Amino acid sequence: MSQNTPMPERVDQIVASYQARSTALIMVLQEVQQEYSYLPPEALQRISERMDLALSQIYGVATFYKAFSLEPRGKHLVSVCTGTACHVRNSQSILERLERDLHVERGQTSTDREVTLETVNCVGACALGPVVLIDGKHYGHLTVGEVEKLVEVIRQCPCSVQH
Amino acid sequence: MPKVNITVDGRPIEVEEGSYVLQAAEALGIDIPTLCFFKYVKPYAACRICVVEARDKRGRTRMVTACNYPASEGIEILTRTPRVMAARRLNLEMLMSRCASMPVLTALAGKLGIDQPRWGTGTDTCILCGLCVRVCDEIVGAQALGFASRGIDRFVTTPFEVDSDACILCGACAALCPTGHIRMEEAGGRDVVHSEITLGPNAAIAVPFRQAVPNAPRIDPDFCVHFRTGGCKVCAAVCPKECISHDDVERFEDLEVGTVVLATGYQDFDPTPMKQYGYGRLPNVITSMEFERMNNAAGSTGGKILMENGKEPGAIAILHCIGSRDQNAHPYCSRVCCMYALKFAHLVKEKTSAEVYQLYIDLRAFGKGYEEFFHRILEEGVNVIRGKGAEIVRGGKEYPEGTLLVRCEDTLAAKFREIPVDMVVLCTALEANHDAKDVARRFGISVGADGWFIERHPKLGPVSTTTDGVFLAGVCQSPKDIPDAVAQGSGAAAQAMSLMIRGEVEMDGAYAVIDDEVCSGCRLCNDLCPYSAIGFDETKKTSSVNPALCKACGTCAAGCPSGAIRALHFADEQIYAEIEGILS
Amino acid sequence: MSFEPNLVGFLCNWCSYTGADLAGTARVKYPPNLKVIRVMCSGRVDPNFILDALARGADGVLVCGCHPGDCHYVEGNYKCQRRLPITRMLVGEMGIDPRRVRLEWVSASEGVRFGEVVSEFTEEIRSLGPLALQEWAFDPAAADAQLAHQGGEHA
Amino acid sequence: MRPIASPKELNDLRGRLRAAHDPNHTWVQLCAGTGCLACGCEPVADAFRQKIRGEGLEEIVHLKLTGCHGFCERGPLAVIQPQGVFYQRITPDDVESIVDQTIKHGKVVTKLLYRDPATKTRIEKAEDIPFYKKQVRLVLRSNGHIDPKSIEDYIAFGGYSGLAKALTTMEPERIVDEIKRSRLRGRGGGGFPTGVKWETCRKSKEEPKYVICNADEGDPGAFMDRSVLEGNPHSVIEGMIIGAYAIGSHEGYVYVRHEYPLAVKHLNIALGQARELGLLGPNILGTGFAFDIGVSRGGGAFVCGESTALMASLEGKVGEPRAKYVHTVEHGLWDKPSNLNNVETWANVPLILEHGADWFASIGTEGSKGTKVFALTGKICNTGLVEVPMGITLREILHEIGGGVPGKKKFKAVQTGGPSGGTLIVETRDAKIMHSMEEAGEIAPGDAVTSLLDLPVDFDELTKAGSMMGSGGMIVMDQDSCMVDVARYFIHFLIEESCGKCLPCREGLRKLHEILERITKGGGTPEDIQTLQEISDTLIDTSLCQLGGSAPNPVLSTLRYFRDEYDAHIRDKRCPAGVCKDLVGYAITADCVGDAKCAKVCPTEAITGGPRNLQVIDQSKCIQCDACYQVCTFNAIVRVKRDRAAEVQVAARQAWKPVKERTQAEARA
Repeated sequence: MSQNTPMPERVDQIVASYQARSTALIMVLQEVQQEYSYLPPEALQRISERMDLALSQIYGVATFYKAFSLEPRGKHLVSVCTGTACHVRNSQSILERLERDLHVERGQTSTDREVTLETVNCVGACALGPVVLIDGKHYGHLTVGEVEKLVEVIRQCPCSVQH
Repeated sequence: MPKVNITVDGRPIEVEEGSYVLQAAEALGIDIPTLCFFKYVKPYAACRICVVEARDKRGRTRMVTACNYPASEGIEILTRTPRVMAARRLNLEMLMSRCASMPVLTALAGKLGIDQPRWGTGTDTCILCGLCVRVCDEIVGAQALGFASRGIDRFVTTPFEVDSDACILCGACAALCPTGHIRMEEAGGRDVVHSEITLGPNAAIAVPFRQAVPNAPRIDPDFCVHFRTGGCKVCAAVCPKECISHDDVERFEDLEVGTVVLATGYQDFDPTPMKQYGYGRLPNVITSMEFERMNNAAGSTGGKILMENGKEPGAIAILHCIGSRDQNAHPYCSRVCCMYALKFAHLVKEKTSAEVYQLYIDLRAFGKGYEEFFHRILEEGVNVIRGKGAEIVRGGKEYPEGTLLVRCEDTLAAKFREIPVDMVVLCTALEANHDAKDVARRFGISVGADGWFIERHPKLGPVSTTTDGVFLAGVCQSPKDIPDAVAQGSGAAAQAMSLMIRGEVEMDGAYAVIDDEVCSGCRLCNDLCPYSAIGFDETKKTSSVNPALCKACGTCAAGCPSGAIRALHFADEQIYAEIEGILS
Repeated sequence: MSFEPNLVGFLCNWCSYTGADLAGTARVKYPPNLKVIRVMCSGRVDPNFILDALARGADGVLVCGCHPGDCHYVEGNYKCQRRLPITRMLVGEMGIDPRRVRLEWVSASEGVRFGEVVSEFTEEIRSLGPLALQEWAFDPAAADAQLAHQGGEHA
Repeated sequence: MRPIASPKELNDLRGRLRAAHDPNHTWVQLCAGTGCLACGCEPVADAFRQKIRGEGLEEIVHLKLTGCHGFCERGPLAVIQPQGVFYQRITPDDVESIVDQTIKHGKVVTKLLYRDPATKTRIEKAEDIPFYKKQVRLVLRSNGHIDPKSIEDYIAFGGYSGLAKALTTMEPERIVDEIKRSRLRGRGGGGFPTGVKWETCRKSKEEPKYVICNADEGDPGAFMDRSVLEGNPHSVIEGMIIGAYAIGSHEGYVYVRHEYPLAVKHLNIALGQARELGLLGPNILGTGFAFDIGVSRGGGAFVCGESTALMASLEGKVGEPRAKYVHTVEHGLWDKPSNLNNVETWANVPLILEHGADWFASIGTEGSKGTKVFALTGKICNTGLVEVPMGITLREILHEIGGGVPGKKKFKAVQTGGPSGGTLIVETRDAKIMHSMEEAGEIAPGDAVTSLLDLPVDFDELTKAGSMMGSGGMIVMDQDSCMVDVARYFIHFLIEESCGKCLPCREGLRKLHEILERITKGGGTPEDIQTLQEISDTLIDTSLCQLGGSAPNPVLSTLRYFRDEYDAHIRDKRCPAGVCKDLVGYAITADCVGDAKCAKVCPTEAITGGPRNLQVIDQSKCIQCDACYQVCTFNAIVRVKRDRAAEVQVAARQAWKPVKERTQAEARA
């Protein structure tokens, strides 16, 4: 759907595509998250009206699931896999080094809105452990030393947020 | 639902299949501690404090939560095994390590035998029991609250942690919150006590006051949550006799009756317009009805005479004839004030050590034993001043804070006086109900200039009216005290009964008759009749006389421009014949 | 012998008729000229009755009722109080002296006053002299005859 | 594509498809599962396409992107058919030689063949490679062979014949019987007999009934369900249709994990194709049976793997579990009867229908029938997807199939079943472990100890030994993993994933983590062990759902087998595996050759020493970031007790000699 349709109409289109069934709430939120990389408050208000659901229930769902974020995400999304397989291959040291170099805590977005660093429990590429995703692209067999190189890749990676 | 037999701590009980084990234990008087259970919302089983051991027929035991474990045939419930107690204690200690030490937790700790929680206490005041969320959702139906986030960050909030416009300020969450984490507060930030909330959860259904007649609870639609959100109806669910229905609506009913006794009473004169007395402006200036209410044991002060600040007054002034015998208000004397004023004086003397000042114009103690009562009051040391209270002002700096000065002219001592008192009781006039005129017109009786209904005859017919079958009782006919009102009431009832007993109305032969052919429907006669005996038939467009009400005075016959009305026994031709006879 | 006025009186049953009765029992002296018609209430007195009485040779008509507020039928006398002045105006316009029609409030206990009223009214009518409307009363039969007679001339 | 109106039409179509398969054409079956995509199979595929177009071989050489072959360690990999040659670790440059030599002339490119580290010989065929030899691939049989995005491939490979047989020749009750006789048990980890579950759901009176596929697969390190959905979605769809017909349901849902976008894509394509062919929707195979499946993506919550939380999530609500006193087969989704099974369980159903219950029951052990797919990860040579018959021992899986622990490191433990419910399987005959078990009161001194590694993979056997089958994630750990840290990691994982509804789980996990964290930081006290035990018992007893109920398992099993490590942390403030940062100090030993690689990566320039000289770590600057330890190829950096680090470096200084002066033996040591 084109980017320029104003947000309220866009949300209505998404809700309508699910016939405003209240059970499709999570899917609707996922499409809004996909579109705007976060869930704007006005969108939740709109969904509450259109799907006749209490705003408190929607807010509960929006804050429960890790796939949703109420704050806008950074231009680049860096996901460090902290699944067990990667953990035993010391993904913890890579995560801590990324936090140091990118000056952003896990689960947060950098103040300059450039980078969002998040942890994910297993992306299913355990052979490559420890693995880091930058805007959806996998980087495997990492050691703490290579984190510096990784930070460069993040800086000049052209693609905007898509994951 | 089929019944099943289970045992709780070895004691057998028969319960409905699928009903929760907690209720069975309660029925047996066995106490199972709970934290997140509330009878009228669905069990949530989040606190796990109510865990018990359940042993099924095959002897397998497992730990289950009593609040939502369904009873099935033959299960044995053990509520106090070591394993159960250990689990409850540790769970509570873990909760206390996060939450501040609050009565609900320390009480439960005491019950479970924890004197010192292993990890001490924390700071949070929310124990995440979810009672608020569930009551707002299942009972109130406003769904203003909800859980947000998950795991150890889970907390209760309104969306986006800002004031929610779904909240209807009913205070149910605050009332139910076991720890006081949720408080009700005015926009200005002042804490609000539940009883003050207009929509307070103090039950929108209650007996209005102790002696209310009928002495039955009634629902106040302005405060009932159901009428705000369509939810709740807990009262209906709880009432064993199911006599609560929320869809009753006010409706008018037409009663076919032959006799009516009007006993519509009076209303209190509002002294506010009389600025000189400062009612509503000065503190502790109250009307006699308010003073009477204060003295009532079921009243707000439990019968004690107290000022607004809760202390006992040192001196009280009782001002007679406020709004009565007053050209600017009601010229008539309200008859009852003198005697209740004396009663007030007696009450003050009996209950407090306050000085009492009675300011009267003429003390009318006319009834049996009244005069003797007046003398007894004098002996009790009541200061009686013959002079109407003219004005009440605040005491100056020289008087203690809150003193009121009663300015009046003591006509016996021929002096102007300014009496410092702490409280002033205004004996306000009895005035006719604001809708007296409408009621009168509806019942075809007339109202005097002072608003009281007019009786058939001031001396000979005080309980009946010019309209047959309509009787008067009580103050609506004129101010009177209780003995007189009772007497009049009995009289009215007796006369009404006399009509009702006979079952039919005895009419004498004479009454007026309207000839439809001649009547032009000008309706001139309709207002002529003082007994509103002449009605108008919309379909035939002619007037007609109700013989039962017609007194045969003939006024209508004389007034009818087309001569359509014949007054039987005094018909026109009869009178003409008389004239012809005496002049021939 | 002086002119004896022929008076008609309409007395309301509850006050003036009882008052007249009291005057009688109290042996109150008053002229007998008044011939009385009892009506239940002064409100019953139809102005036509007064005109008919005058037309039939009454020299004066007296209407008596209860004092205002005392009426047994609450408002009957108020109605009479409104009708009588209009009747007197009507009578006046017909060339009859309005004083020949009088309205008085006599309560049941005012026997003496009733006597005075009748006496005073009789004297007043006596001073006005006979009304004797018959002379110039309209006789339809004569009028027809005269008309027929005149018709002949005009025809 | 016209909808198929009868089983006969389906067979005709299968016949036509098989006939169209020209035996002398060549197929390059390139693995395109998420694992291989991650290690770069896209460029390899492009290279193949260009090469085939360049050589004008489009007619006779076909590139087929298949699902996961299983051998992720060796990705990107491909099998050239019909020759059956297995090439691994293919780079775009190798494509040139593969096409020219193997495809054109049938010659093998030895460089790309798998070299067996033990025998050092090159192996041509996949089935001869040890990784595959011991496997019995039923659920994954067509994973490497068919294109997941083409229903024709699936049908050509025998797909939907089980469905046709079930719908047209069997009554629903008989299908339930068939599943019961096959003694198939739930692959989600619980091992509940599937037949019994179907029967209860079928018998419950309420309508409508739902059929649900749990593809949440929250356990980190487990990707079996993902590979099945990505590689062979139709097998799951067919299983669900059969299940729905047997139970009497007309509405099904697949609840897929948020982190599996590729699986959702392939599943939706497959559903579309199935509907187009009339194998799904209002009138399946012309039999009048109506059934359709909706795909619902999870929101990123591990707790939604639990059945009632999954159903809450399907209903669009917060994933909060509810008490299972009333089973979901009677009151599940929207309070209606719902039959929930795992992806692998559904994938087994068509096989049972096609080949019959007796065939299925012939595989596996007395208590556990059929095969089980495991995801072998962690410190293992052959990371990948392994499908083995029940009854095989863990030792065979780890060593013969998995190729043992890489890099001369000693095997320590393998964890199955993921964070909630997972327990450790260890070499119980190891002296230290036996001592720890004695201390924990598990065994009396001198008792015979059942070796867990030699236990057959079987629901009942493992549970009897205090371990558990689990969902299939199998994470191997070596000496470099600190067991206290592993316990802390699992508890931390569960704190983030707990729904927070019930008190024991929410507050208990917080407490457990506090204690374990304190121990890893050297603040542990002897009573902590007792407290950990008590809290674990309470969680197991009173938690509302299995997330909390089985959360203590990792703690309890690490306590049971590695009590000595806990004592080391508590008493000696020492982390034997050198993982717990606060207790560890980094020191450079005399083996240092002075290549200063460590100095380059050190973020705080704590390492000095100059080129070809003994490097030294300045303990005050070192932040224990582990960069130097990971980069040093000569194992010259050791992780010792914090206060001993300086001592080690002093000893190193005396013993250190420049490389040139070292004798041959010393250099090699």
